[in-house]
Amino acid sequence: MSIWEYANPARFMRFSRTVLPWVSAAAALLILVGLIWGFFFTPDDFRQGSTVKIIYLHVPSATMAINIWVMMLVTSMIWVVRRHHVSVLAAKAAAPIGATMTLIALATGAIWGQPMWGTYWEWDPRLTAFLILFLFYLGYMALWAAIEDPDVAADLTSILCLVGSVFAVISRYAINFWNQGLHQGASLSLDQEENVSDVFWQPLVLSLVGFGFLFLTLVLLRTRTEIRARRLAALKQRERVS
Amino acid sequence: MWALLIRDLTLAVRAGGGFGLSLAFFLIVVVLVPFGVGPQSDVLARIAPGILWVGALLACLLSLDRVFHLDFEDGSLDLLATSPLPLEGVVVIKALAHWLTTGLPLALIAPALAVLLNLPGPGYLWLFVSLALGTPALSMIGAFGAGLTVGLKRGGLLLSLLVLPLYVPTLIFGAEIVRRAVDAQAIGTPLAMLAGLTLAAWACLPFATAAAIRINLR
Amino acid sequence: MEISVTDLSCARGGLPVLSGVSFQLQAGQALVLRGPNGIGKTTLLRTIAGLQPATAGQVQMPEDCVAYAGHADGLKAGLSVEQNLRFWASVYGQREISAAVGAFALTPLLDRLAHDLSAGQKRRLGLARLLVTGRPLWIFDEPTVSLDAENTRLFAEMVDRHLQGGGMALMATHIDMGLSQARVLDLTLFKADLTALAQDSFLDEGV
Amino acid sequence: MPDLGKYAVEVLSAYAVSLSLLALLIGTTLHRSRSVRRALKQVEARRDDQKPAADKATKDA
Repeated sequence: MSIWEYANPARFMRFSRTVLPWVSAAAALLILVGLIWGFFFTPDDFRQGSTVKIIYLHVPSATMAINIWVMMLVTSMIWVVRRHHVSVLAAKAAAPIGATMTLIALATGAIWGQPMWGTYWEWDPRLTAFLILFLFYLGYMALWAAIEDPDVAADLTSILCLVGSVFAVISRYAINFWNQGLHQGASLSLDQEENVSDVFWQPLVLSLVGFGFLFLTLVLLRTRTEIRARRLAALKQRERVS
Repeated sequence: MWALLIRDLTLAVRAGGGFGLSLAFFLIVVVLVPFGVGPQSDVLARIAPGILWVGALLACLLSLDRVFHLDFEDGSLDLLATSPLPLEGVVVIKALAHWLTTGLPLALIAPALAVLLNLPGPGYLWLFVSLALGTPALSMIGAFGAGLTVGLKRGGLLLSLLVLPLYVPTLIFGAEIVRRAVDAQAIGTPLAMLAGLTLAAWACLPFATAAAIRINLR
Repeated sequence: MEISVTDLSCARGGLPVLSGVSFQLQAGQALVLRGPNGIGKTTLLRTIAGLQPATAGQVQMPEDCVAYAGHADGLKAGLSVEQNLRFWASVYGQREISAAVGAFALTPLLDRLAHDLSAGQKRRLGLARLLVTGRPLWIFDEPTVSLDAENTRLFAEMVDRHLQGGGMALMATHIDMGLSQARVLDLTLFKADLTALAQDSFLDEGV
Repeated sequence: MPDLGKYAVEVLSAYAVSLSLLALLIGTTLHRSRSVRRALKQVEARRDDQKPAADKATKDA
């Protein structure tokens, strides 16, 4: 059986109904364990003190913020090439989740930045890049909201997603060029000397995977809603006409 | 093609074409900034490159919704889409007309407005060069946004929301050129990046824009 | 020169309006589409003109064949009548505009701005535009709106001359213009069946 | 409760902000899911009411 069969809305609805309970349970369990472990049972960092606990929110949300955009790019391109409605509706469903993740990453980054760098907001390249990413999410959602015909909206947002991705990458390099920044380097390196030791690492991985499952739960749920909304709109339109 | 360019330029400079509005807007932005930040000439000189670039960028944004929308409303866009001209070519001409009537005049008057902000001596030449090199990218990216929103009744605000994030790299490299010129640093890298950005935008975006317009016409 | 439309289906706003439309048009023939408002005349014309994709079926015609005249005339208010015509002529790679000027007695209006024309005069200019395209297939969407009896006659003459010269015309109109070579196609025969819900995958049961 | 030291405000506010944003996201997702499902049920019920009637009409004819 080919993966494309899930592009059939009815099949997708059946599939997502079976997996949703498992995925959502995994998300809840992993996030709870990861966050509780990280919050209550990890020592303070010798330089950063207790602020290191913010990492269990900051890093997973930032990772998701970028990966969700990539997922939207992929599903949008699948729509452009193969015209599977479920694919582009998944992109539409993912955008608000991505925007929220970006916002969480920004908020936790700013709160963390205050004690570490002495300021809430620093035009640090990574922070700035996330701000730009947030604007991209807003633009993408606004374009969806502004267009009435769902297929036209799907096509135009896909084009925006593709062009936006290219510009997001260019912006990332431009911002790096513009300001070198204060952020830590590879935060997840296994190299013990390069910070983030095992004690912090284990709950962080749990939290990361948990955020991944949370995204999966939400995106499945929201895609189901979008499919129902499409069916609802189609039925209503027919009622009006006939 | 030339006929389309000449028609667009003629319409832009005729009464009601909105030519000059962007220039006036640019002037007002530059005049307002000292009221906001105070009259100290050293402060103004420091921020002048950024203000001039941001002002030019906003002025450029102002006239973007006219690029395709007028032709969409009066049916010309339908007719152009069924004409022998490739729609990609129409996009290029439209963006070129926008640049000639907005970007180029902005680049030309920017050095004059720089006097108001006490831009240090070496900056003037590079302000003009960077704007002349960067505003074509602004026009083309803006035309892409205009193509995306051409079917919408009130697309103006959405257009700004879509286009402004795309302007980030152009703004960064453009303003950096002027800042480095003022500080007598090497400007080769940002200059090359800006030129590359402009070329890439003109090479790739006409296709995306034409695709967006075709979708909007159906 | 022949145009053939086979089993064409088209949709407006995601809703199928027409299905199974088939007809052929030879050089020198005209086809008039009839049907009540909302049946999908404009949608069909735009689909054949290539402005929107068909949901099924095919349109076969030589390349660069269509000149489309929709509800809007595509005139620029800030340009004169002559400038408007010359612009479209050069878009289609033509030089001569005298035939277009002559067909609708536009000579006295040549220097007038399109802004200052009446609705009927604008329409005349918009229709005369087709003469500078040099394209064989003319597609009209309600061409006689805001034309008086005299100008409707001029329009019919213009189309007749075009047909005699081996051209073709496809139009949606409610009035009978007495075109000699015109057939009529009643679109109510092709109204899409909305109860056939399964065509749209979102309307499958069990969603 | 672990001793958060001098950064208690920062850490707690970071958790508060993040968790409330997540709660907001989950809340709106569930809310919209429910309302769309309810609306769809209504429309489908209406359609099912009409359908047997229409079938009957065609049979009679």
